[in-house]
Amino acid sequence: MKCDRQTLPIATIHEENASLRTFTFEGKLDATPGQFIMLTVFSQGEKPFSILNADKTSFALTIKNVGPFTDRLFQMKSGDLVSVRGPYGRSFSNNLGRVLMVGGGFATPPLLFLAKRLRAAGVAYMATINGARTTSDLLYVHDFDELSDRSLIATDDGSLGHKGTSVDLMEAILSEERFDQIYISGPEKMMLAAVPVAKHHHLRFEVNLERYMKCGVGVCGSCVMDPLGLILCMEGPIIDAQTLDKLEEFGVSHRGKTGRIEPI
Amino acid sequence: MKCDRQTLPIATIHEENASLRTFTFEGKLDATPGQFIMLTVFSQGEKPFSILNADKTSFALTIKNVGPFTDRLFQMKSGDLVSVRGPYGRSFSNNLGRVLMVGGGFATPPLLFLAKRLRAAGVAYMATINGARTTSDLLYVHDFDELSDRSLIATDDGSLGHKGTSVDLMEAILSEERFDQIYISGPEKMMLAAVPVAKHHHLRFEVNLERYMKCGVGVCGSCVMDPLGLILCMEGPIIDAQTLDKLEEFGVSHRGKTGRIEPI
Amino acid sequence: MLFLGKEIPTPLTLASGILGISFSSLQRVIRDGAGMVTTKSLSIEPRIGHEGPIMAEFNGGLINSVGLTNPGIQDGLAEVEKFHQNCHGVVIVSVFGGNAAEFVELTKAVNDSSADILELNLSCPNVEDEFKRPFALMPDKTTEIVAAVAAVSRIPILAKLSPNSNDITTMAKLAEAAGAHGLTMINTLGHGMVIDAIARRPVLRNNFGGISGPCIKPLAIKLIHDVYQVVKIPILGTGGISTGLDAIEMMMAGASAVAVGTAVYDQGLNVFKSIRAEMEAFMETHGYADYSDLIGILEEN
Amino acid sequence: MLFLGKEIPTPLTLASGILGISFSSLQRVIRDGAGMVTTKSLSIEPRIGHEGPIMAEFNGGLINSVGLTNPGIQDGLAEVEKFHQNCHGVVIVSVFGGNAAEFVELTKAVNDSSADILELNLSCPNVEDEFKRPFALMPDKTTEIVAAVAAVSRIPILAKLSPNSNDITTMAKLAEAAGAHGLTMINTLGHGMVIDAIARRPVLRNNFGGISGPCIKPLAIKLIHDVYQVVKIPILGTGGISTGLDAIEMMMAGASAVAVGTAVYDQGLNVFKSIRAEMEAFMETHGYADYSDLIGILEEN
Ligand SMILES: Cc1cc2nc3c(=O)[nH]c(=O)nc-3n(C[C@H](O)[C@H](O)[C@H](O)COP(=O)(O)OP(=O)(O)OC[C@H]3O[C@@H](n4cnc5c(N)ncnc54)[C@H](O)[C@@H]3O)c2cc1C
Ligand SMILES: Cc1cc2nc3c(=O)[nH]c(=O)nc-3n(C[C@H](O)[C@H](O)[C@H](O)COP(=O)(O)OP(=O)(O)OC[C@H]3O[C@@H](n4cnc5c(N)ncnc54)[C@H](O)[C@@H]3O)c2cc1C
Ligand SMILES: Cc1cc2nc3c(=O)[nH]c(=O)nc-3n(C[C@H](O)[C@H](O)[C@H](O)COP(=O)(O)O)c2cc1C
Ligand SMILES: Cc1cc2nc3c(=O)[nH]c(=O)nc-3n(C[C@H](O)[C@H](O)[C@H](O)COP(=O)(O)O)c2cc1C
Ligand code: FES
Ligand code: FES
Repeated sequence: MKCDRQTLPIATIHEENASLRTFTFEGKLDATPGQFIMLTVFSQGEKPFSILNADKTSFALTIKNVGPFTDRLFQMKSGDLVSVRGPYGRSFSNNLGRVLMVGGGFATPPLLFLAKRLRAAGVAYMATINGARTTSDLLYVHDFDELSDRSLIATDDGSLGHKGTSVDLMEAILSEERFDQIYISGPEKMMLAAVPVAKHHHLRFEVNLERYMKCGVGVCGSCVMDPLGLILCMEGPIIDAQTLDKLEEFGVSHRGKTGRIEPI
Repeated sequence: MKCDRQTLPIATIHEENASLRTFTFEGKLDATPGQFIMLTVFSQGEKPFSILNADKTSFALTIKNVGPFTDRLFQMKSGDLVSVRGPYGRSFSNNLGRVLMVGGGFATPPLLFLAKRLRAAGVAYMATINGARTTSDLLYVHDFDELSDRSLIATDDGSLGHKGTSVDLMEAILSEERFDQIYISGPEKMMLAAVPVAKHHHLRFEVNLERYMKCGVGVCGSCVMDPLGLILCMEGPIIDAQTLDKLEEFGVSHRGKTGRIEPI
Repeated sequence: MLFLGKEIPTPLTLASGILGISFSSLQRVIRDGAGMVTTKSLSIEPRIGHEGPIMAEFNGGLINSVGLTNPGIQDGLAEVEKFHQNCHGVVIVSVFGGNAAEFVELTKAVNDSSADILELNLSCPNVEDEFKRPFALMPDKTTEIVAAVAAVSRIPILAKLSPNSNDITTMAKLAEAAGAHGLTMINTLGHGMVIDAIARRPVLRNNFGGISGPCIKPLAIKLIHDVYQVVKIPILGTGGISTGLDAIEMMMAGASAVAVGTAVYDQGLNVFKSIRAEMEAFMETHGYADYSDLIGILEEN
Repeated sequence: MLFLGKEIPTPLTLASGILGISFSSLQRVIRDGAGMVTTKSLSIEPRIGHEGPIMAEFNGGLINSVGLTNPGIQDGLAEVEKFHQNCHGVVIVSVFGGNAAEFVELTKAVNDSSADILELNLSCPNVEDEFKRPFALMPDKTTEIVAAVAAVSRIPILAKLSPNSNDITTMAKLAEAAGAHGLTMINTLGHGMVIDAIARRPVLRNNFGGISGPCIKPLAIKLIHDVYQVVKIPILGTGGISTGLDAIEMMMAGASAVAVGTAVYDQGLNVFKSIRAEMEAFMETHGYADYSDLIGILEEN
C-alpha cells in the first residue's frame, strides 16, 4: 500500500516568518530524515514536502507560501482536515563520525530532522551551517545551535552571522576541521556551488534534490532525471556524490508541469 | 486463496473393481482425513471427492462411476490433465485411544486415510468394520487388515465375512469391547442405522455426510442443512454427535441440483 | 433506520446469490448481524444452472457463472415462510423471469408470501446464452418489466441494475419512472475470464462469468454516486464491500443500505458481525447519530 | 519474435503513461528487460493535466486521472530521438488528438521521427470534461480517425481500445477495416471513484479516474479473447499483468505482445526483469519453442 493515506486535522500552525509556517499533525509517520510526504488540500491539489520531524505520535512540515496550493494551505486553521501519504524516498545516510551540514533557505527542514536523529544516535561531532538571505528567513537558528557542536550562520545581507553564503562558510570550516561526511540541502544553485568544494576536499557528501513531483511513487515520470532515468521520488531526493556525478541535469535543467525540459 | 487450483496429470489409475478406480496424482495436498477436494474434468464439470490419501508428494482418490462426470473421468488415461482445488472441510478428530471405524460401500476412503494417520500417531487400539454388498465391492480389505488391531468384514450376500451389514458387526463388537470413539462413513441409510447403536452405548462418534456441493467454499448454498443453516462443505463433511442431533435433515432429506429439497 | 418502510437495525444486507437458497442460512445471516437478507434469484421453474467450476478466484475478486441455480419460486417462497416462522429479519426476494409476463407471474406468487421486498434481477450476466442481453442494458425492456411488476406488486420493488450498461443513470431514471421503489446496484461486472495456462482453458466450465469483489468497488461507488444525483428513490448499494469503511463509503456516495456478497467467500459468515461492528465504530468515532446522516453526504472536490 | 515487423527479444512492453515521458526512463525499461516501450500519450500542445492527487489505490488496483500530462509532440519526439541514439529497443509513440485533423498532424510529426510504431490513444477516460466521450466508444469517430491516420502514416498503427465500449469486437473490426495494423487493448476501465470517508470526499482531485491493475485482468482477457476471434491483426494486450503467468495467459487469449502498466507501481521497474524471467521459465517448463506458439491457443471448455 504505497498510497496509504492519513486524513487528519492540522494540529498546530507556527509562523516562522512572513512566508514560512510550520504545520504539525498528530499522526504516526515512520520516516527518516530526507524523506518527504505528499500533502493533499482537498479540492485544491497535492504537493510534496520534506519532513521536518516525525516521531511515534506526531510529525511536522515547514512550508513556504509560493503559489496557489500553499496559499490555500496558509488560509487553513488548526482543526482543518488535510491528507498525507508517504513517507517516500531515500533518506540521508546515518554517519555517526564527524559530520557537517550545509543548509540554505527553506531547504533546511530535513537537515534539522537529521541533526536530531544523529545527535540522539550519538554522533561524534556535528557542525552545522545555516544560510539565508536575511535574518528573518533563517529557520531553526536556536535548534541548530542546541544540537550542534559548532553552528554557523550566513546571511546575504550580513544581518546575522557571516555576510555571504553558506558555501563561503563551508570552505572556511573545511580548511580548519576534518569531516567524514557532508550533508547539503539548499537551492540547486547553492548546492551547485557547494559540490565542487566538497569534491575538492575529497569528502563524502549527499545532496537533497527537488524536481517536479506528481505521484511520488515512481509512476508518472515527472521527476525523472537524465541520462540515468533516475526516478527522484523513489531513488532520491537524497543523492550521493557518485550518482550526482552522472546526473547531467543537476544545476542545468528540470522538467516542468507538462514534463517539458526547462533550464533551471 | 480458497480456490487455489492445481492442474496436473493423472499419475496412475488402479482398477479396484468394475465400477471403482483409484486415481493418484503427483502433487502436494496438505490434507487431513475426512477432507475433500473439488476435481475438474475440463469441458465436463467439477465434483467433490474425499481424499483417500495425501502426503508431501502425492494424493489419491477412489471414485465410482455413477454418471456423466465420473464416466468421462473413467475414459481418461494416465497423463491426462485434470484440475484439483482444496482440501476443503473439517476432518475427523484425532482420538488416539480405543477407536472403532465403521465403513460402508465406497465411503471408506476417508476411513482408510484416518486409519493410516491414527496408526502412525500411535493409536492405542483400532478396530475396523468394512461392509459392502458383495466381496468385489469391498475396498482396501488388505490395508484395513494390516492397519487394524482387529478388522471385520460384512457382505450383504455373505460372500466374505459376516453375512449382513456393518451395523450388525458394530452392535456385536460394542457388546464385546470398550471404545472411546467411533468413526462412521457410509451410505446415509447405513449411518442412520449406526447412529442409534452408538448412542445406545453412550459413545462419542463422528459421521461423514454427503450433500450436493457445487462451490465447496461456503458461497452457493447448495450443501446447506436445516435448521442450523450448517454449511456442510465448510463445517462438515465430518459432523460430531451433538451437531448431528440438531440436523433434522439427516436421513430425511437433501437438496438436489436446483436447491430443491428432496427426500433421501 | 428505515429502508423502504422497513425498520432495520443496520443497513447491512446479504446480497442475492450467496447462501440464499435455504431459510436456515438466511436466518443464520440475520443472527450473524445483517439487517436484511436477499434470496437467490428465483425463477418460475427450478433451474440447475451451469456445471462447475462455477467460480474462479483472481487477484481482486471472483468471477462466477452460477447461472441462476434455484429451486423455483414455489419452493423458494416456502423457504421464506419458514424463515419468518421464528425470525424477524427483512427478506428481499429476488426474482428472475425471461420476459415481462414471467416477472408478473413471479410477482403474483410473491404477493401471496411473507416476503418483505421484491428485487427484480434485470442484470444477470450469466444467462446470456439463454436469454440474450440482460434487460438492464435495454431501456425499453427495463421500463416494460418494472412497469408491469409495479402494477401488480403489493410490496416495494427494487430494480437491480448492471454496471455493463453504457448509461446507468438513464436506466435508473427509467426504472424510477416505471415505478421502482428503489434500486439495487451493481450486479456483477463483465464478463471476465480466468485462464488455466497449463490446461490452456478457461477455469469456468462456462468459460466466463460476472466479476465481483473488492475490484468492482470503485466502479460501484462511482455509479451509485452518479445515480444518486438523478433519482429520488433509495439505493441498495452492492459491489466489493468487505469492511465497515467500504460500507460507509458506499452510503456516503448515495446508498441507503448496503449488500455484501463476495466478502462472505473471503471471510465467511463472520463478515456480517465484523462489518456491522466496524460501521458502528465509525459512526461513534466520527459523531454520526444515524445511518441516514451518511447517505449521499459525499462532496466532490 | 516479430511484432508488426519489428524483431523483439520478448513480447514484454511498457504501457503508455507509466514513466513514459523521458528517453532515459524508456531506455531504463529496455535495459530492465522489456522488448518495447510506449511513450506517454503526446498531444500537439504541451498539457499540464489534472491537479493531484492523480492516483488512488484500492484493493485490486489503482484509479488514475493523470489527464494526459505531456510535453507536447515536439518535445516528446525529441526524447525518442535521444532514445535511439544509444538504444535499440522498439519505441511505440502514443498520440492523442482532439479530432481527426489533429491526429493527422501528430502522425505527420511522427513520420519525421525515428518512432517505430504509432499508437492512437482513442480511449483515454480522463479528459471527458474536455473532449467528451472517448473516440473508442464511437464507431464513426474510430473509423474516421484510424482511416485518416492510416492514409498518412509511414509506420504501423496500433489503435487503443476501451473496455467501456458496449461492443468492443465491433470497434476492433472497424479499426481493422479502417487500416489499423494492430490493436492495443485495454485502456483503463471505468470511471471508478475512491472515497475518503473521513474527509467525505473523493481522493482524486478530479473525483474519479480510470481503473487499472490486477482487477481488470479477467475483463482484459475476456475482451482480447473475443476480439482475437474476429480480427486478423495482432493485439498488444494490456490490463493487470503483474506476473509472467499473467502475460502467458493473455497471449493464450490472443495477444501477440503484452504491455505492463500498474505493476510498475506495485513492484517497481524490476517487474520487467521478473516477468520476463517468469515467461521464459514457463516456456521452458511447458515446452513452448517460441512466443508465437502461445498466441490464441486457448480452447473454450
Ligand atoms: C521532495 C520535495 C520536498 C519539498 N519540500 C518542501 C518543504 O519542505 N517546504 C516547502 O515549502 N516546499 C517544499 N517543496 C516544494 C513544494 O512542493 C512547492 O513549494 C509547492 O508544490 C508549491 O505549490 P504551489 O501551488 O503553492 O505553487 P506553484 O505556483 O504551483 O509553484 C511554485 C513553485 O513550486 C514548485 N512546485 C510546484 N509544484 C511542485 C510539485 N508538484 N513538485 C515539486 N515542486 C513543485 C516549483 O518550483 C514551482 O515553480 C518540496 C518539493 C519536493 C519535490
Ligand atoms: C464430500 C463428498 C465426498 C465425496 N467423495 C466421493 C468419493 O470419494 N468417491 C466417489 O466416487 N464419490 C464421492 N462423492 C460423490 C461424488 O461427488 C459423485 O459421485 C459425483 O459427483 C457424481 O457425478 P456424476 O456426474 O458422475 O454423476 P451424476 O449423474 O451427476 O450424479 C449421480 C449421483 O452423484 C451424486 N452427485 C452428483 N453430483 C454431485 C455433487 N456436485 N455433489 C455431491 N453429490 C453429487 C448424487 O447423489 C447423484 O445422484 C462425494 C461427494 C461429496 C459431497
Ligand atoms: C456466487 C454469486 C452468485 C450470485 N448470484 C446472484 C443472483 O442469483 N442474483 C443476483 O441478482 N445477483 C447475484 N450475484 C451478484 C451479487 O448479488 C452482487 O450484486 C455482486 O456480486 C456484487 O457484490 P459483491 O462484490 O459484494 O459480491 C451473485 C454473485 C456471486 C458472487
Ligand atoms: C498512471 C497511468 C497513466 C496512464 N496514462 C496513459 C496514457 O497516457 N495513454 C494511454 O493510452 N494509456 C494510459 N494509461 C493506461 C495504460 O497504458 C494501460 O492501458 C492500463 O493502465 C491497463 O494496464 P495495467 O493494468 O497494466 O496498468 C495509463 C495508466 C496509468 C495507471
Ligand atoms: S513523481 Fe511520479 S515518478 Fe516521481
Ligand atoms: S457447496 Fe457451495 S456452500 Fe457448500
